[in-house]
Order: sequence, then C-alpha cells, then structure tokens
Amino acid sequence: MTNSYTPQEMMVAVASREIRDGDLVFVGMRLPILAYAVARNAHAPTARGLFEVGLMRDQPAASFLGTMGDPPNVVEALWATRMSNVMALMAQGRVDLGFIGGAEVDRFGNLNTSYVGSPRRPTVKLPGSGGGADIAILSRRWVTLMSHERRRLVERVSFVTSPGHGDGTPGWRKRNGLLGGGPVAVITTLCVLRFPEQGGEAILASVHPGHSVDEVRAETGWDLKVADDVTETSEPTSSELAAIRQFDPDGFWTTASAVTKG
Amino acid sequence: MTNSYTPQEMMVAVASREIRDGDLVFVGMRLPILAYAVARNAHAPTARGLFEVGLMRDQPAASFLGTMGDPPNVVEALWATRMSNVMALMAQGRVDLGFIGGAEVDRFGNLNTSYVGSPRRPTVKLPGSGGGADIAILSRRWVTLMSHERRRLVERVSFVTSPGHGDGTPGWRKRNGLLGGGPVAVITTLCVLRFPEQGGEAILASVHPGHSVDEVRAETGWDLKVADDVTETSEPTSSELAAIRQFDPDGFWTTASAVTKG
Amino acid sequence: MTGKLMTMAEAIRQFVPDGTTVAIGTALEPLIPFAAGHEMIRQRRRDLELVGPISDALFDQLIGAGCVRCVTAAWVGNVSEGLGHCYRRACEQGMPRDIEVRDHTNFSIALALWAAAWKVPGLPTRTLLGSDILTTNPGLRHAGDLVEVDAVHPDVAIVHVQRADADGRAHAWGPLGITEEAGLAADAVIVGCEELVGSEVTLSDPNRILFPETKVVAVVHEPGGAHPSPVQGHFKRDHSFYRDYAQQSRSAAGFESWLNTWVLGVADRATYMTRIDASSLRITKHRPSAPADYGDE
Amino acid sequence: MTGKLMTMAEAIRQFVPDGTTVAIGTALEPLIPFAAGHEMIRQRRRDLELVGPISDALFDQLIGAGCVRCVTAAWVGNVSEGLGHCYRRACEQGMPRDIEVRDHTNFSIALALWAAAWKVPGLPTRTLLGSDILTTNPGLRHAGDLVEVDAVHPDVAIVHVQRADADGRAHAWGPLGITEEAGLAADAVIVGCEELVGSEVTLSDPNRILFPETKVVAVVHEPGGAHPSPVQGHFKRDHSFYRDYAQQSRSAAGFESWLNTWVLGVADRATYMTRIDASSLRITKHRPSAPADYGDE
Repeated sequence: MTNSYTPQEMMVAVASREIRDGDLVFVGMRLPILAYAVARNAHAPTARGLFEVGLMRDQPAASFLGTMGDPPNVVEALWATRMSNVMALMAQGRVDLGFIGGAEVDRFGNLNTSYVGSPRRPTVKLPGSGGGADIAILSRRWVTLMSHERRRLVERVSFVTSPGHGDGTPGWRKRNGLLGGGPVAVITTLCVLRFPEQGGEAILASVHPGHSVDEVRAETGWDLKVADDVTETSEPTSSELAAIRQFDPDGFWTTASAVTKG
Repeated sequence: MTNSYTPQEMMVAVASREIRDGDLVFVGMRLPILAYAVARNAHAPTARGLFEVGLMRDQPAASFLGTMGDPPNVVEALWATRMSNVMALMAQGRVDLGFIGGAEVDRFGNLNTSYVGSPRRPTVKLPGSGGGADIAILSRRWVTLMSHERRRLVERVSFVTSPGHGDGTPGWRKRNGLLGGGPVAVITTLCVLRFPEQGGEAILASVHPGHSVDEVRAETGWDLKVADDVTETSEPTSSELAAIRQFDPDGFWTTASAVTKG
Repeated sequence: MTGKLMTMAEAIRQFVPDGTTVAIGTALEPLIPFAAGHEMIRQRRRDLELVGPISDALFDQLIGAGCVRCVTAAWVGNVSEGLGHCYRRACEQGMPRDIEVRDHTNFSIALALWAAAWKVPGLPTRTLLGSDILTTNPGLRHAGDLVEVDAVHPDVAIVHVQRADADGRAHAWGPLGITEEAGLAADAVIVGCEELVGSEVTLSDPNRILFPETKVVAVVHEPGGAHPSPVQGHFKRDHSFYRDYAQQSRSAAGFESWLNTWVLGVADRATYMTRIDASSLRITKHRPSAPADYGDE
Repeated sequence: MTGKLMTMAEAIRQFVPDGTTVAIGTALEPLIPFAAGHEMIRQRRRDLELVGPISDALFDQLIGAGCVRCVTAAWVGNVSEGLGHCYRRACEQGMPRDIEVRDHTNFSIALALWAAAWKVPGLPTRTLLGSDILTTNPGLRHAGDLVEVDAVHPDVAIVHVQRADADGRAHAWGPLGITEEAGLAADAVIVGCEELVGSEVTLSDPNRILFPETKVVAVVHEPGGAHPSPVQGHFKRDHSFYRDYAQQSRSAAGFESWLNTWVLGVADRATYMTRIDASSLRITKHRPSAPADYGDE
C-alpha cells in the first residue's frame, strides 16, 4: 500500500466506489472517465459506461482519453449512436448512476455551471450545462466531483444549472416532476458529503486522510452538518492507484497541474 | 408506335408524365414504382425517388420490385435510413410530388383506404393509411391512381383517410393547417381528372383512347364536371411501354391479372 | 452478459406472454420476423397487441390465428397482393374474434414510438390534420394547429437482422423503417438473425449496432426467419408465396388449411426451410460494403 | 448533380453570409470542422448564430474573433482544459462584442433540432425541470409537467466526415452526437471530408450515408480539417494544441497572437497542416469494419 497519492487520485478512487456491479453509468467528462475504468476493472466487472457523445462500453478504453470522444473510446464500443438515443435511455430510468462536474454546489446539492453573478453580465461565465442538467434530472442517482473551496461550496447557488434537491424540502424533486432520484454524494478534494435518501441537505460523511472536520467546515460556505458516524475516507488502495495510473499515465487528470485546468 | 397496351400501362405512362425533371418524388407502393422508373429514364433524368421504407434513389432499381423494400431497390440507393427521416423531408416541403393508391376517391379528391361502412363494423376493412395520409397532407402536390368504377368514385367518401380538398370550398386545406398543396390529378383506368389550383372539385381533363366522356360520367358516382378543353389522353409511347415492360417484365403490375389484386 | 442465446420457442415462451404489446415487422417490407410470429401462433398466444407500420401479411396471419386483441398500425394487408383477408374477417365479422384497431399513419406510428423512447406522453405533428383517423384512434388528437400523437410503448420489439452476436449486438442494413425507434421504445428486444457471429464482427462496426445490448433479452439464430420477406444479402422476396397466401386466405377454411401446412404442422423454422425452395430465393451475388476504418492509434 | 465540389473559401463565401445560423461541431468532441470555422474568421464573417451541443474550443475562437452575435448551445469551453476564455470575455466584458447566449442542455438542443427537422414548433421533454436555464432561454418553457423546447432551425450545418463523394454522400463513423438531426434540420449542409471518394464507395453502404444528398450544397476535400479534434481512423486528438490554446487565450492579447499565428496568418488548411506535427497525430493502425453484404440477387 502506497501512501502517496494526489487529491485527484483520492477523488477518482472514491468515485469509483460509487459504481455498483451491473450499473449503467453515465460517464461525464474528465475524472469520471477514470472512475469508470477503475471500477470496471475491480469491483464492478459488468458495469457499463454510457457516454453522451454517443457511445456505450463494457470496458475502459485501452489507451488514455483526453475526451470521451477520443478514438480509443470507440474501439470495442458496444454502440456508437446519436446523443439523443443515449439520452432516451436515461429518460427511461435506465441509467443507474451519473457523474457531473460542478463549479459551484450548494447545501442541497444544486449545481451551478452557468453563471457566477448576473446572467446578463456575469462575473464569471462558466461553460454551461452540457449534459449536466440532463443527468441531474433524469439519472437514478448521481454524484458530483469538485475542488473543495469555500467559494465553490455555497449556501445557495445563484443559478441552478443542474438541480439537486432544490430548496431542500422533502420530496422537492417529485413535486417538481424530476424523474431521477437526485444527488447522493459530493466528492471533493477534502471529503465526501452525502444526502439523505429523500433529499434535503448535504451531510459530512467522511473526511479524507490528512484533513479534519474543522478544516472541511471552514472551507464550506454553510454551516455543514456532520454525520454522527463521520469517518475517515479509505485511502486509495494500491490496486486502485495502479488502475488510475494505467489510464492516466502522464497524470493529465490526476496531478497537481490538473487542478489549474479551467 | 404500338397500339396494344393494358389499362395499367396507360395509367403508369400518364403517371410518369406527372413527374417533372428535378422532382423529389415520394414513390408509393405498386404502379408508382414503375411510373418513377419510366419518368427517370425519359423526361426526368434528375428526378429522385423517396421511399417510405427508408430509401432515396436517383435511378430505378435494376431488377423487378415486388415492393419498395426489395433488395434491388437498396443497391445504389443514395440513402438507407429510418422512415421518420424520410417523413421529415416531406414535412419540410421538400417532396414535390407524391403518389397514393386509393380504394375510394370523392369529388374533392379525398381518399378512403380505411373503412367502407361503419368503422365499428365495416362492410369492407381496407388496409389503412400506410403513408397515404402523410403524403396527402405534407407533399407539395399529389396524384392518385385507381381503377375507374362507380363504387370507387363517390360523391363523398364516408371516411377520409387521406384528405384532398376537403369539403371543396376554396382554401379548405390552408384553413385546416394542411401544409401541402393537395391532389392535382386522379388517374384512372378510363381517364384523367384534374383539380383547380386552389382546390375544389375534380374536372374531367382527358379520356383514354377507346373510352368516351359519357362512359366516364356513367362510371362516376357524382355529376362529373367536364373541362371545356377535354381531350383524349395521349397513348403510351413505344419508349414508355418499353420502359414499363423492362421494369415489369412479367406483367406483375400491368396485366389484366394484376387488376384482381386485393 | 450471457444466456441470451436460445431457440425461438424459448424466446416466445419467456418474453411474449398472453397480452403482450409486440412491435414486429418494423422495417416495413424487409426483415419481417415471420418465424417469431409463427411461433406465437404455435404457442397459441392470445390477446396480443401488435404494433407496426405497414404489415406485409404477418399481422394478417396472427389475426387469423386468433392471437390478437388489438392492432396499432398504419396498414395491414399484403403489399404485393392487396387486402388482408383475415384482417377483413376479424373487423367485418368478428372472426375468429373481434379486434380493436388503432389506426395510425406511417409517420405517426414512428412518432408514437419516439415519444415512448424519450419518455414523454406524446409528440406533436403536422400530419393527420384533416384525416378521419383522428376520429377513430383516441391516441391521436387535435391540439391547436397540430396533432398530438400519444406514446406507444411496446413491451417487446421483435426484429430479424442479418447478423448478431450472442450478447445481442445486432447489425441490420437496408431500409430500417421504424426499427430503431421500436427497439428504443420497447422494454425488451428479441433479435433473430441470419448469422450468429462473434463480437469481433459486431464490435468492428459499432455504428451499425441497432440497439443498446442492454435492451436485448434474447438472441435466436434463425436462418430464413424472415421468409417470405426479403433480407438484403441473404434472401429475395418470395412474391409467389405472398400470392399463394392471399389466394388461400380468401376463405376462413383456406386460411386454416394454409395455417396447418405452414405453421401448425411445422415444428420450427428449420423444418419450414426444408419445405420451401430456399435455393431459388437465396442471394448469391455479394456486394460487400466498403470498410470503415475504426483505427485509433 | 454536379458542381458541389469547391474549396472551403468558396463554400463559406457562398453559403455562410453574415447573419447565418450555423450548426457546427455537432459530433461533440470528434470531427469538429475547425477548418470551416477558421475560414469564417478569415473572411471576417459577422453576426453569426452558432448552434451546437458542447463546443470544444471552436465556438470560443469564433466568438473571440468577433464573428458571433448569438450562441445556442449546451456548453462552450475547452473540454480537456476547462473554461472558454474568449467566451468569458464576451459575456463578462462585451469583448470584442456582446453576445446573446441561449443556454440549452445536450438533450434539449438535440430535441430543438428534431423539432425543426419534423417541422413542428417544438417538442416536449422531461429534462430541464427545476433548472434555471428555463429562466434565461425564452425558447424553453414550462408546459404543465413538461418543458417545451422550441425548434432551432439552422440555415446551414457544417460537418467534417471521414469520406464523401463529389455529390455529397457523406460517410462518418464513431459517435455522432447531434450530427444527423442538425443536417436534417438545416436548410443546407456543407461537408468537409478527409477523403474524397467515388460514389462506388459511398453507395456501397447507403446506411452509412448521413444525410440526403439533396441537402448538401458543398463538398470540400479538406484533409486534417478537424484538427485538433480527433477523426476516427485518421487523426488522434491533439491535446497539447488545446492546452496551448487555453493558455494563450487567457488574455485578449494572447488570443490575438494565437489567431494571427494559426488563422489569419494562414492561407488555408493545407498550409495550416504544414505547420503542425501531423505525422505524430496520424492514426496508422487500421481497424476495418466487417463488410455488410448488400447483395440483391
């Protein structure tokens, strides 16, 4: 067991554990591509990956992917098709788990990837939804990954690109007609937050080794609830790390320099 | 010039003349397949055929077709696709001419291919619309072909499967939101009926050689208007007949026995 | 995933119980899964709802055999011969039973399946305006200047394709009609194939795979399973078989006789194939497509 | 039909005037028609409305060059690097000009194009419920329990494909995103291709033809026209080119410099290709698809 790993490797390892064997996983851009690869080659050998570009796979690509549309992701694909067909499967409730990257997340798991500040003249124009809102609304459950910074974990996002548990009242999603179950976890560079099954607010479930509950609370923009049974997040195992490094041999996604992307 | 031809050969020849060079033709089942072949190899060399099964062609199939989905119709096709894509082109107004077979037609060009008698307990259950109603509503102009019998050419059809000019009042189609222009001609075993450009009722435009205006009127279920300049339909030319016989070498569609089909 | 490979009898037994809504014959004239239909008849399936665009004789046979409660389709007959005589007897005389008919157009049945695939109650269209079909099918309604087409959601879609692997990755070519939308709309797909191939064939061309394999519940290696309909690269259409069916099915007694000869008195499709002149229908001149290069490095 | 074959400069001049609504980059990360985009920049096209799903750097470049009035898309940035810096400057500072943003999701932009393809005002969906995107794009509206997505109708769709013939029959493979619906929804299609082939290649596989040739107005033989995006069977993605673009475009001055080097100071794509290390990106290991047999007799 190695003790040396990057925060991104930690996030990928934790994300991979969210994938259950047999899941159909809607794999988003960047780190989730690695998380699918790690899970598929470990505890979830029959998990399939669905990519909005228009692909389904039952195994990771053989070489490094900069994007889900890179040529290695097409080789041995089970289906190369239109994006709307992939979305159809998700609308039908056939996607067990989705991943969404977020720029800002709030207490109730809502994501903002559109506008910081006013949409008419934003302070920061973020890239937008992509398939994020589709995943947030239609997948059975989803997870978001982000860098843990106080400016990113906010009380309420000013713009809801991808709805989580809305205003946090129980049953908000069902009342508003959202088909999927919503976010189950936020995986950050410091910790894992989880949501109650019926929705509501994020609760600190585990803190990554080397970090503390106090540090996490200080870096969180609301008064973060802490689970009674809060634990330390399990470190990436050596086999998890080996898999991550196999699929990201140059640390494109999982080294310190990756943090500066965006 | 040969003087010997069947009523079906006459209909095909007349139908082929409705195809203009450059037209995108929505080719229906049976005789229209021959009409497209004849026109394409004569006066309409750049006419394209669109087939609801999901094909586009710029030349007739090299061998006999029992249906538009027969293998020879796929060889050298310009596009093999879904039916809904073919329908999309028609909805966009890109189909210049459609052909529809009819069991019953009325004074205003409405077709019934669904029910003779009550839909709940019909005297005759006909096969239904197929793509007929789609063509009738969405193609820019269309033509129907049928055997001229008093029971088939009726004052008003009891069931409008494929709308023509509706109740015959000017602008009926536009008022009811129908995108295409409607029927321009009914080609029968005895004659050609045409419709005024703005809709309305069928007018006898030409009578096939060997038949008379009186005979046509007697075989028509309403008081048929006759054009001032009613003429004799031009006989199939020898090259038209040669083309018909090339594509229907055994007279599957164009001999007397074909009349009994159905 | 394993265990999808089975006989047609097993597939129909497992996945097409009485009362199932079945999309079949979705490529219009080609690739009609007659072998699957005949197996439903042999297993005396009842109260099926059939979904399709035009049906070239297969729906007529299932109706005549008493398997059908409801038909949701644009056209039911015999494309090269005309009317469907069993369909007529059922609608006109309730023989062998009354059936419900939900008329569509070709376009509207495609949209009804896309609605189900995208999980919405219905889709709007500009076809059907001015047609009396709106008066007989409650699933089609005027809505302002448009028509609303209600979703049609098959329990199972049954397709016949040129080749598939044991995991259900199916390759079909030629015109596809409403095959793709039927597979996406259905809860489950049964694939019959001319050739059972290894995944090195199917995965060599993922763009030609019709459906996500996760929808496919059964793969049946059933050569000739579409006869008398054509299969590009394999079989020409057997026009005279359609003509003979049309002639014999004009009377109920004639249909019963036809059914005994070609369905009830036949154990399975392999036996059936020994009774037709397959060699005269078989396509022997090959026209291979130019390969697409899926190279990645 | 003849006369479709032309240079990219001619195609853009003829079919992409100022103010055109252009669907481009429809396959998401692969097959992005950068060569076409760069030609629009060289021709100083103005007031374009860009339509796409996610745009990997190309929209950012067109926006930075001042060609764009409106963006109708789900995501605009740099997939492997993050934010689009020109997009940010335009939205945050109106630099070089203000642009209108019509936010979509990937699913909703696909539906908006299907609506246009099927000539209906819009299509319903269950996505977008609960998203504030509904508050900023007037073309997306709550309608009961659903969201109504208004049709988006491009004047022209520009695609890059692996091969096409001179009449515009285009073969593409790999994931296709919203390419098919964009071509059907657009009034006209411009096809750039890696290989210009004879019709014996394209017509050998009509199922792989993307669009009806009647939509295609221009065919441009433009090898490498998608660089730095990947082209299955031809080119790997040039990740470092995207990284360099992200770094240089962080400042307006850096972007101007990048633009001069890679667009304005380059005559055409053939010249551009001499300035990149194409050989390190070229895919050399072939993976041909298994042929489909289109035999008919």
